[in-house]
Amino acid sequence: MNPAELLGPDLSLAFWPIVIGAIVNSACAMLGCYLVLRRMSLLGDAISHAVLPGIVVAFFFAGRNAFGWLFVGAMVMGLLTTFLVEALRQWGNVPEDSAMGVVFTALFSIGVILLSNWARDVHLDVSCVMYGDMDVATSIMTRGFGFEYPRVFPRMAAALVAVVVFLFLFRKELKVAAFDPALSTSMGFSAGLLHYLLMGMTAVVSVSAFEAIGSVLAVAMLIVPPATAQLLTDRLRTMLILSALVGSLASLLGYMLARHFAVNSAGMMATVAGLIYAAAVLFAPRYGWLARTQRSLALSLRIAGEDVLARLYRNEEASRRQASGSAKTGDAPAAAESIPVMTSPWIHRLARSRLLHGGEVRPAADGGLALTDRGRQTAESLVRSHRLWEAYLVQNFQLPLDHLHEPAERIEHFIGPELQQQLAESLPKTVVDPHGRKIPGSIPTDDRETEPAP
Amino acid sequence: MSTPVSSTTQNETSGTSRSAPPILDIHDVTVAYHERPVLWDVDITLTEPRLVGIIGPNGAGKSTLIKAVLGLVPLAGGSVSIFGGTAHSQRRRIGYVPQRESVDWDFPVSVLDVVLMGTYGRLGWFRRPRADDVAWARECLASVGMADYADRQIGQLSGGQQQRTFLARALAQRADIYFMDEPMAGVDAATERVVFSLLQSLRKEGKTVLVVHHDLRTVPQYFEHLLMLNMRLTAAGPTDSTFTADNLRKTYGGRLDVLEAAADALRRRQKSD
Amino acid sequence: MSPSSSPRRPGLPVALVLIPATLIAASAWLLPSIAAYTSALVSYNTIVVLLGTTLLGANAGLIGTFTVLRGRALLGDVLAHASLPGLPLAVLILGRRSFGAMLGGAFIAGLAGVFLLTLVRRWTRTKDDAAMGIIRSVLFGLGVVLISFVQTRDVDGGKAGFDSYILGKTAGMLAEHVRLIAIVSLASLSTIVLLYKEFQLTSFDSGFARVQGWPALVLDNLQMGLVAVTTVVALPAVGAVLVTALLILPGVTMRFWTERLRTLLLGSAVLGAAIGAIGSSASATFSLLPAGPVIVLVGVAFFVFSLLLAPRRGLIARQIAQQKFRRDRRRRRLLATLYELDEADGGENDWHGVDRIASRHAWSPTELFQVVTEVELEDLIRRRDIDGAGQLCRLTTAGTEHAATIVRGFRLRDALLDQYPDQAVLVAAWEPRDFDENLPPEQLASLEARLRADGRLPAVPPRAMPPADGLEENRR
Amino acid sequence: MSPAQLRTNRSVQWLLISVLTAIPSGCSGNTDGKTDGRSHENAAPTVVTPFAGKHPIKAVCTTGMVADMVRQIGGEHLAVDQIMGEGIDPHLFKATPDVIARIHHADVVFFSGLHLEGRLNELFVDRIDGKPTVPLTSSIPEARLIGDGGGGHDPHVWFDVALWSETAEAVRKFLVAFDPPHAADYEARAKAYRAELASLDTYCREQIAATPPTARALVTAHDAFHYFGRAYGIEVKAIQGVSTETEAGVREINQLNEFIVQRKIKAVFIETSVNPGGIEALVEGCKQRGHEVRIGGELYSDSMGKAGTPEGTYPGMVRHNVDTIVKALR
Repeated sequence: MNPAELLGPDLSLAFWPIVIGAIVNSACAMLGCYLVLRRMSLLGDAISHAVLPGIVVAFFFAGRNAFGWLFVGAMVMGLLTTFLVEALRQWGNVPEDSAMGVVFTALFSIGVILLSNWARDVHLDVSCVMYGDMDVATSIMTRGFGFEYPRVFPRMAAALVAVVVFLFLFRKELKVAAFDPALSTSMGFSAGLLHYLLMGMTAVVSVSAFEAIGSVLAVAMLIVPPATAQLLTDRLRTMLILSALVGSLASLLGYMLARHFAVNSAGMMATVAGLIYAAAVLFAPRYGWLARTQRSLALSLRIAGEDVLARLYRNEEASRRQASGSAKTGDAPAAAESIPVMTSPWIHRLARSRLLHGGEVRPAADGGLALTDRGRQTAESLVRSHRLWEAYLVQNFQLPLDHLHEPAERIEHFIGPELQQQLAESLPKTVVDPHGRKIPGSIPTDDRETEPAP
Repeated sequence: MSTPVSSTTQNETSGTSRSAPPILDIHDVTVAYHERPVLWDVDITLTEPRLVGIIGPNGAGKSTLIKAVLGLVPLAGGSVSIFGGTAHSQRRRIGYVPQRESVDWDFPVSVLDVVLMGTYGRLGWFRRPRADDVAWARECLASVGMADYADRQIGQLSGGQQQRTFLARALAQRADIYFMDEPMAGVDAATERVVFSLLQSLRKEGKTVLVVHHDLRTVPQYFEHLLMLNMRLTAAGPTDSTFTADNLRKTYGGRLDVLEAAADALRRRQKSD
Repeated sequence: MSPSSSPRRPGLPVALVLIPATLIAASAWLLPSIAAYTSALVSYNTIVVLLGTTLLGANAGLIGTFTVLRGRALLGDVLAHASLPGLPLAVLILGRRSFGAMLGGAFIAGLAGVFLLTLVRRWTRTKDDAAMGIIRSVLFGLGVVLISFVQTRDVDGGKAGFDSYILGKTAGMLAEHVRLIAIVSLASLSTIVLLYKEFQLTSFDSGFARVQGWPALVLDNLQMGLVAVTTVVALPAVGAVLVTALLILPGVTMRFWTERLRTLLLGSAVLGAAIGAIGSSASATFSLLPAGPVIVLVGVAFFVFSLLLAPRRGLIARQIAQQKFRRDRRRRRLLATLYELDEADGGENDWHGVDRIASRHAWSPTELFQVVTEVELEDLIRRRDIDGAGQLCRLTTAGTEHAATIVRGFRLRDALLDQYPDQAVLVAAWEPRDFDENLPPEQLASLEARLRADGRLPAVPPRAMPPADGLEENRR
Repeated sequence: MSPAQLRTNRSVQWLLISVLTAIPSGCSGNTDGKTDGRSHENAAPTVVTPFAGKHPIKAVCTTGMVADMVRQIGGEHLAVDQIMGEGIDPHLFKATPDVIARIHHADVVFFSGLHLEGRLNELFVDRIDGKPTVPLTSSIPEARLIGDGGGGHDPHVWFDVALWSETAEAVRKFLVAFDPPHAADYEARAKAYRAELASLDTYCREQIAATPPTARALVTAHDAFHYFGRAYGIEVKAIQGVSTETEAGVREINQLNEFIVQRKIKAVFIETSVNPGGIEALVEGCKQRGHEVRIGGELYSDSMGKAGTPEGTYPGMVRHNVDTIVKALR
């Protein structure tokens, strides 16, 4: 029984490529996190070239179909590459990327020379012997334990399990070694050994991935998902999980698109991974470009709206004072200038419509706007913050009067209820702001979420 | 919360007419890295050549301020003008001493090559430094006591010597205003003395020098004007009136170790005058 | 290593480099006549390959130096893979397979790679090597997709084997390839000669460069553009692996030999040319030696040789320097201990047990034997075997003087550190006679006065200044 | 991390490594568990269950040569679906999901065999879903194959027309067993097609014989024409080996130049689906030595011409190759 059949005739063919793709992609993606963090992202690329001599030698000693030996030959070369790169880096203090370049070009050249000498008449096409193709590899089926599955499935599953176990077992040490090798050595275990283990694991997994999904996709999976995850999070643990998810998503989407456009699925998965990375660059919640612009837009909208409310409140206050005959001119009309984020006319129109919609203002008789009760409450708390801050400035910084308004105007948007509380406590007896205007006493139950003071 | 403070005391401005543009005018500068505000509404105006110390706790944005003024870091808000123009338009008159860690000291260049880089700004495209540029570079090297290290690869220098090389490079720029990012961090006493005497001579030649400094003990002795920074300008003005315990507390918050250092600096100053 | 910067007549170095280069490049056009002239000695193909690989080696060595220094050594390999989608695209657009169109496609894809790389570097927090990795693998994946797409379309002139089609084999190099490489070499050489100081500054300290008003990003892109041009032009001639190798090997190898950027650039160009020439002639003389890989291995041979044997930066040189430093320290320790033992016994030289000294400093027997024989050869001590196990040794008069200066140096340093603790960094590496040269006179006098007061100042006759210790050169 | 913990970790580390290395070498491309009684890798299926599905039989063929053979013998009873189109090199063929689907849904797969189709070969040989797969080269006695000094056989059998007509036997035998009702048709069509190939073989032999003996040499970029040389008595030289990874030395190019100039060979040849790989360099090299040699034309090596054109069929392709060679070398 082939589990794929459960999906019905046309989807059954899609089951195994996606599953195996997801498995191998996540194994490579998780290992790739450490490579990217240690600035050795191109190691996968180096290994994909360096395995040639291993294959040629294994081919001539073990013959064509002793496939296991070709795999061992390739893996030996992978391990040799990581060892040589590390040796050059430590003893020859050659920078990492140059060391990788020297090592893999040298090994590849040795491979070509051997191939050109021994294999002139032999039909050994390395690109198809070693670098499997996703579509083909996942459809070579075998039967075991009562149901059919692709021959590469057990090996790839084992590779994934090994990676997960390895990363889990050494998560502390790997984390420290990745970020601060000196510290890890001082803590009693040698970063060197761990580094070799990690590189060895990378060599083994990438070589087995070459055979299953081809070097094109394997190398991509060692770099692109980790880089994408790095954009989305700062914590290593989430980075590993996200990286595996991106790898699996690339497998799913990539295969579907490849089926639709009848193109090579390994190549499409790599391309899709690239698109996911681009999407992360644009839409990442914190560092994404879109998120940043969206957030500053929202900020300026809120500030513009609050300025309108404050002005309306002051106008009401002024008219009330005129009625009671004690007009005071000190409080200059609030300048429309708000925090230098995005200040433009359409912001104000937008802000005004939001206020109308939010029920904080209502159209007044003379075509302007007037505060609703809720609006008045917000405005009152705003003006209270403003005046408390001005009082605080005077008390602590002995600033001349004309220096008070502008900074307070800016700060008022960011003073939440608790800060207002603290300000009030630090100015116990003041009820009137430096300009002699009454500080609105009541502390409204403000629904504005607390704004972090700058 | 900006407190625009003009470094000139009230009577001075009335004396000179305000025709010449201020040497340095930082207006409402705000810098934010990934939504974390690093500098908030900083206002600084320098109209007279001054030896200015920029102090404040770690992460206060001291070197960010310099980088923002020089245009190396994007401003989230506000504006900067040097001698009335932008940093780029006045680039010939600006000297810069970056932090030592910002450079790969294994790079294959000699000490003289590094100092010569200071003259590149005036040379313009394609033209190579000429004999008189080399002579000027050697002169700058001599003024920092590094004359006989000219041909040594920079990787073989000690921390202090590397710092002096950067200093000589800034001198080679023949600038009118210098921005120095912790020139005296982690250097030996001899180098610190050389740097200080250099600052003095620059000041005598009527140049303005802004120095990010971390060692509070030497602040009163080194600088005549202070900018105290902690994400916002907590205090600014002549050292005598600004370097007060109250301002320090406001700038450094309650951290004891820093206050101790400041306290003994104050005691030493009271003893000397 | 290089002579101190000679008075700089701007014209000379430019002429020195440009004229021979133009001659070599011009020879690409004179190929037919050169071949005719030398066809008796060497076949035409050998000359083509020889000239092509020499020019490519020089050019790749030259611009490769900057990519190695900037930590982008694998840029060549990245751009070679990134140019793959250009091939099927060109064939799709053109409708048939034409070599020129594919080269154009590869070039545009390569430049697109450089552009994307700059975009990623500027707008994201992804580091350089990961950014290059992404560009390489995503564009290569796209290339494979397009190839498998073209396979199903009916395009005449064959559709498969794209990736092998653009990756030329060095032995099959054509005069046309050599001319292309010559043009690119001349262009990149003159760019680097003209913009030498700009590239030097932006590579070393891009912050400072931007403050001086230089468009650091533009210069950076220009550098990467040169690599893209060289890679794409060389791909059909020699293939991706040889280009990558020639971009890295000369720069990395020369770095072992020089500390100057100018010598490094010139050396890399010359070494690159030499690697190309030697490799291709080897492939021409010995049988079954593919040209490309042989050139790479010749380059690697140079690299390994320099890695081991280069003076100062080479592995062996550094080991020797370390050994020498340790030996000198032991030598000084021995003399100082003997002097202090004499001082304790009231000042005249008498015999002291060698093993006691060794145990005091925890030296192994071999270390002890080595330092004692060395010092004895310098006629600074006398040795006498006593019938039981063990030996005695005694300072000679010359030995005493020499030891006095060493001990004086130690004690001055200790005194200095007591008074000025923060001087430690500078003083730690000073030799005994540095104190006399570098310390301000009044400071030296006060230290000596303090030592004389508690009777620990060794009497040092003025003329007996010890020979400069060998470690002058790399004193940190 | 106390040292004790370190030791346990270390032992776990070695356990991990050994597990990982053991897995791959365990299972290699084995052929046990096959249902169709295949003796060795390149053998034809001996146990064939007669076709019960709806005619025409859906037959997937890999290269153009295979498809042409199967069309000729199968006639209208088979719907032939050729997955490697014109101009595609079987070694560098990039599979796609729909190719895999076509293979999966086909009733029978005919492929060339001897590893010409790379990894697809493994897919056909190791099928476990009961669908028959027929390697055409299975009916050629091993003695007549070139190669296997240890590196496997040279799969380019179709250059020797007589040898390639042997593969008709494999197709006929299978179809007769697989679709007994139309056995007579298949027998007749096979006999007719083999006759046509026989006359084609003599035609090639005569044409090549007509070329001047000294200049009778075929110089190409890739070493794929051994069977052609052996069958029709023409010397075969190539710049680099069969696989695209191999690379020639400059000395080999010079030796080939020497060979062409001395033997006064008038033309060298490039292949449709593969990189010219130094052939142009040979032409330039000889020109310098005063011997005018030109590129005699494009030979079809691993793939055939565009469908519908004479070169789109196997006889057309062979005739094109022979005519190009003879015209250029005369």
